[in-house]
Amino acid sequence: MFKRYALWIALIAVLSTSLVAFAQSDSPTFTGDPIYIGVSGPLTGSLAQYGAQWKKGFDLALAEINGAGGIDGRELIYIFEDSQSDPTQSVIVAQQFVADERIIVELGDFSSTASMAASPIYQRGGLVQFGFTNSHPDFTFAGGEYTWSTSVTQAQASPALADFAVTRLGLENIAVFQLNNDWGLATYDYFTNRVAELGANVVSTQSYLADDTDFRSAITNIRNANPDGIVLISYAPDAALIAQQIREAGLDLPLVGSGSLQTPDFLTLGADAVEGALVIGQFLPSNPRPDVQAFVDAYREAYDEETPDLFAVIAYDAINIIAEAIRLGGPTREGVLEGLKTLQAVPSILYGTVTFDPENRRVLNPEFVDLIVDGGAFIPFDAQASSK
Amino acid sequence: MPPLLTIHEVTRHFDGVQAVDNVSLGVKAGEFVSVIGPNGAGKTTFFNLIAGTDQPTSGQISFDGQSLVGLRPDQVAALGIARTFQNGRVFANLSVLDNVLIGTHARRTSQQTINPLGELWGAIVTSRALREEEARVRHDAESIIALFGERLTPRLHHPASSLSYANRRRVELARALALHPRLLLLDEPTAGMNPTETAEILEFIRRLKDQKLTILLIEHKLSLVMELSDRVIVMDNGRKIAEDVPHVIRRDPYVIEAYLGHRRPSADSAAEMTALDRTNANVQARTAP
Amino acid sequence: MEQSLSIFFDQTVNGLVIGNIYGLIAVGLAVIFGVANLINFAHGSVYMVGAYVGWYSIMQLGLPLPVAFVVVAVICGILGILIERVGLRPLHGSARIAPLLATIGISFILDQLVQILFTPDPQRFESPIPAIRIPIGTTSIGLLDVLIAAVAITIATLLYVFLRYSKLGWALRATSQDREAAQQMGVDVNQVNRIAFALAAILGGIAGLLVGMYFQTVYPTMSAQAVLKGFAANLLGGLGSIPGALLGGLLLGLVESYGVALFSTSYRSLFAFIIVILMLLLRPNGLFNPKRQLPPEPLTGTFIPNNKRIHIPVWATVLGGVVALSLPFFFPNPYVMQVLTNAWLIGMVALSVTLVTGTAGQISLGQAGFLAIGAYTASLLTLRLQLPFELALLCAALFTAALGTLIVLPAFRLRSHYVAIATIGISEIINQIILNWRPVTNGALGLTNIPPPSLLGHEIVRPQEVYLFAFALLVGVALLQWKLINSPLGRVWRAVREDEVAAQAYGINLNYYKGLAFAVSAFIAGLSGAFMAHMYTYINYQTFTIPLSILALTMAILGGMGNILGAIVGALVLTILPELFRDLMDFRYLMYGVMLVALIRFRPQGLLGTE
Amino acid sequence: MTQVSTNEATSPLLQLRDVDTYYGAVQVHFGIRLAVNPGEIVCLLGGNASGKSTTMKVILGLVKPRRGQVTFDGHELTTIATSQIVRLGIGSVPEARRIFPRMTVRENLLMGAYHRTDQAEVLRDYEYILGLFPRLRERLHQRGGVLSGGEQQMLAFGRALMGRPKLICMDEPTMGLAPAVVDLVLEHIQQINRTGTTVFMVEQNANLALQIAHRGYVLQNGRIVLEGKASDMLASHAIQEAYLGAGITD
Repeated sequence: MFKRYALWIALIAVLSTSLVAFAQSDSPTFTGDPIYIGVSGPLTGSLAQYGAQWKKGFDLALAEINGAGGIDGRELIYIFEDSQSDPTQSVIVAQQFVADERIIVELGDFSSTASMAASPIYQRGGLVQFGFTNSHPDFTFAGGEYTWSTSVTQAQASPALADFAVTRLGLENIAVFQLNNDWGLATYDYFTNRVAELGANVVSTQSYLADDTDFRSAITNIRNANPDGIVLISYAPDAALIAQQIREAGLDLPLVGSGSLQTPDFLTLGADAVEGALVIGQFLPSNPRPDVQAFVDAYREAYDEETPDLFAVIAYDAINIIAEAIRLGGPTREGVLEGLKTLQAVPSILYGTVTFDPENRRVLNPEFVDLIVDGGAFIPFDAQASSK
Repeated sequence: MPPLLTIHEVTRHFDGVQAVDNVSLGVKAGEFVSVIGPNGAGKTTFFNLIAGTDQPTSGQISFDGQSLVGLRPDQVAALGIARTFQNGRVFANLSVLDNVLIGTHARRTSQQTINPLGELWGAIVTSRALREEEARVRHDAESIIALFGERLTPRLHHPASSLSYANRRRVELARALALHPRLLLLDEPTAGMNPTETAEILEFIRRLKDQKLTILLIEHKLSLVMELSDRVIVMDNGRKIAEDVPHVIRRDPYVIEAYLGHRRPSADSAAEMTALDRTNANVQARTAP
Repeated sequence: MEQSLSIFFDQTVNGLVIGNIYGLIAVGLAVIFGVANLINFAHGSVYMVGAYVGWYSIMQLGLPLPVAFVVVAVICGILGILIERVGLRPLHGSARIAPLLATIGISFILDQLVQILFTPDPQRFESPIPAIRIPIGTTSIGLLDVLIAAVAITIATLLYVFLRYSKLGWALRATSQDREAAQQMGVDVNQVNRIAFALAAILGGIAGLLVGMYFQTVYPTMSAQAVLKGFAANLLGGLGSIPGALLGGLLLGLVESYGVALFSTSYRSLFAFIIVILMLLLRPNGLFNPKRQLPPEPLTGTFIPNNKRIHIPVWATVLGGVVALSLPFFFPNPYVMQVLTNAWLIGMVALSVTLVTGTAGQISLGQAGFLAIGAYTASLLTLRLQLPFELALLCAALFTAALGTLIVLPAFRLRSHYVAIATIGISEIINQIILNWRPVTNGALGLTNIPPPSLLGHEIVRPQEVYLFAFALLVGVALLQWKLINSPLGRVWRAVREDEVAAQAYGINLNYYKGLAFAVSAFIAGLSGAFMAHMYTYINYQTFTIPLSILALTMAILGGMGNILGAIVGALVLTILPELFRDLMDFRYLMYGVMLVALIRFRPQGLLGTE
Repeated sequence: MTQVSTNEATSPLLQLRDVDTYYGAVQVHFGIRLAVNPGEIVCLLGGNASGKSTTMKVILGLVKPRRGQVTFDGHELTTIATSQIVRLGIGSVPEARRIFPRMTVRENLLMGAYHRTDQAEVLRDYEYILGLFPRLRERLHQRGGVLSGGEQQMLAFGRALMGRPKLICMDEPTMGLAPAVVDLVLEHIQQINRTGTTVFMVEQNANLALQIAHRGYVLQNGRIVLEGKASDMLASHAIQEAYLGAGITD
């Protein structure tokens, strides 16, 4: 494991260039200057793991696009600036990108704090900020017409989570673990509203902070509330910790998690404790759709048999959507904006196809899929239910 | 005339140790009183109690009719009580002048009336009154420093950390005087000084005494004590064991036993003198013209 | 009744289990603090390295647990010795704050190295301890819980016995009390320091290993929270006290556990830090230290004189100012503008630190809290009351000054390192309140659509304009501060810094003047925070966090404590350096750490010297 | 200048030859030469800032001279660390005593024997020293910091003796002490000396020091300006006037 990662990380710069070189060797040489995408995201600091996942998705998508001749004979490349997802740095990166005439679109940042601090700069600079992990309900409004996102909002995802828990699983008294950040809070609000609509109860809410690691006391609280199921509005590493500690406490209740848990980390970190956990997912590696299978195979081949997670998928999709927007509107800043406005049903691994809602510049009608962890992998809930 | 400083049955315990045990004392305005006693007798604790650095376990201390018990050191200082410290506590990275200027802090007139915002405002937008006050205290501080002549004047702007030990003690003394104290507490002002320097300080303190400054002195060098004091109190083990005029104290067998010890059994001829007379002689030899 | 009793019992068990872990971390911090009188910020990183070494030994190399313990002890021990060699020994004789900065730099380096070697991803760490659980009440404790408790108690006992009864232990204590005197007893103080650091690092590493197993996960940033809790445990028990650290850890665990039971997990840290602050108010020396006594009169001690300042001539300062002022007219590159704008804004924070820490002598690691107060106040004033920006900015700064001073009041009774840790706690409390006070602060969602800065109705959004506005604020604040520290008030602050006892004996009301220093400092920080909020247009509880406080202190130290120009230069250097290293990608912060350690090594008094 | 011949048959136990010491750019010592013979009490006199304490630090290796040699019992000291110098048999009573404030009296004393390995002998010396200073026995388990000045001085003294030094270096042993205690300390110094320990002391108070010393040196502005027999120095009015009185300033 160490060897693998060390290799990847130490040679990550070499990797991207060598991919390009490889592509160049057996495909037509590019005719014009490259087209540049700016990426602002965490490569160091506490969120660095997400930046690393992004890169994998980007690199795969770009290898395919450039392997097929790029966009109108021009190579598509990205410049990734490390912001640590810290607002003081994301604004610097934003100014840098806005000032850099070559860059025609920006991807990121990761956290709302960093992304939304930079939004006004992109808006004023006339550069599209394409935030593909920003679920903050206000994200696409913090900047304005230049702010776009393929991330589902809680308004879309949370009711689905509630439907899954209450309608499908029949839970009546629900205990909730809620990560206390912007995403967790918004998810929680939409979730509880929907739960109330469906006639079930939230009997205990344990909100926690991102760096909390000990949940024993909270679990004691939950036990005393006598729920019939526990919903995790969490990120994968903390959800894995919570699951472990729930199991250690001998609490044998169904665990239902938000889409954020659909990552390999949740499975590896949680191991036995997350067996049987239910997740309202967006992406299923085993989805029989040919494009999904092709993507998963290519990803596994490129990255040492690793299964892509949501962050890699959404990064991969982001590049493809941007490429399509450039094809439609032309390789300029205004062109990207125009392209995003006009594009229809662009193929997407995550959503099948993507069309934007002109009102909020987010994906129209995203689909969700009910998953269960079975044998250390996510499988569709239906499949598991039918096999029993 | 009622005493300026009245100490009534003051006691201070530390972890069961009676550092100061039921001590009473009155000091009249203009009087020079010395406190002697072996190390550990409780003299410095006694000073700390007066200065507010420490609080008595029981007993009363009052200064000019006002009780000092419960007051913070800065409040005590504001009443006009200045002190020096046993080992010299100067502000190491402040210049000699600034050290002495801090001594004027307690009596800056504009200080009492203004609020925090006023003080900040005054620091930023220096008013004429403030400028004049600063000039006045600066002049005052410089003239106090000038009392030490060539020892300090050339070093006015040197940081105190660059001074010799003896000079730090002088700075401390100057700082105390800058408070224009009504009562001056001196804790071993000549510790670590050689006979010449000691003689200088003796002269200096004598001048203060002549100006009718009320002084309470802790000192080991008995010649100094005997020469200056109107009254001497002797402390041992936290208690006051004697109080009288100097020439009675120096003959008090109890005092000699507790404080001065026995004659030193030595072949050395100089040691044939009593310890008291010897130290006395030393200083007198130096001060003789 | 019966149920609440059983809940109480369960939460007690929970608290003791986590408290043990806090205690273990705190003990390592206590050793270093006791011997070297240093808050070792690298301790958390050593703890994290210990966790990774343990993980690698067990999960990758398949070594048995006892062997893993030995491997962790050896590697972390060596690491400790290295830290002493690089971060402490060369800095002997320089200001006491210098080694603190060095440990911050070392911690950067270690965190970054681990991240480069093992990726930022969390790694699964399966505990080789059988998952046997002993039911207690309705909860249960695992074999690992018992092991952790046993290790913690054994280590603390061994350490106590070692320090009290062994010759080397005596040497450690003697060195901590009087280094030079210890030398004269024949103690090789370098060796003693080496041993202390090795010991502390071994403890930290083992704590990391145990915690890694306990949570079955290791990740490069696991240290931050652990160290914070370690500090809190130390404060509760009394800095430098080993049994105190362990008991403080247990107590903290219990307090948190009961807090979670009564309120919510989200209030956990808030509850814990409020207890710490209360404790500081009531028993400033910690729970288990004897009552505070008058410190003995310092003997004719050796002063550490401030180092020689580099005098920047006035014309050079003015020239620099003119260049900075004219830059947007000749070179209006938005990227450069933004970098420098950040430098000016963080420079203001550095100024606020250098005032309270350099001039008035109160080490503050809580400036982020002031920034947050300023930012939220200004934003709420413009968003909710539609106040014009200029007015909101001023009101926010004033409000920060008032509120900030009020909440750091408990720290005034404390001295040096206690103040530093208390201010961290206070800034943590501010963040927790912002997070949890949803009706006002909008909780975790933060405040959006904050209007951009404006001047007389004109929106300041172009990078050059923002730059000029920020620069004007910085210059204004710097001039203000310059006036202050050269006034009689500045003299009083310096006297408080030099010797509180003597200052007080000359009529200086310590609380009042410390309060004034913090008020001015909070005013400046609040101003900067308010401006940043409007520049970002979005803020939440994570916008201003402890790393920002550390960064600002770092800038102040780097520039030279108390030195106004120094703080600005420090801010410039530390803002520009990471930008210069951008091309290094993952190695960026590694280089930053290396530069920091090198700078402090070769110029511990700061670039421009202490004022 | 009065020079008193100090040629003795025995070779000196401690010898400083042409020592120049600097603090940064400031020169503190200018060619210091002095010697302490076995069994002697030698005092180094001088005013504040004359370089006395620095001389002590040079001997103990706390400050390294830029030029010159310091030899003790045949060993060159300028190249070795303080901890090694102490092991060669130099005990020290530092200026302002410098006892360990948060260690008990007992621990302080035993710290003095830190470098010794002869445990049984250490315990014997311990008893002997407690006999010498009965006051310390009463306070064995109190922390050093709470002792009075005189007690701290005794403790520092006892601590130095615990190392069984051949040479004991004392920096201002009488400073800040009550007269009775000063007497006691001087008596102790003589007593220790009679049992064979060589004493090198730095003192402000010339008259006191010369009363018990065999020989003396006067240091002024970093230079040895005078050396001689203690009794001669004490007797010579001229010397008193010139060097022990007004001549010494900072």
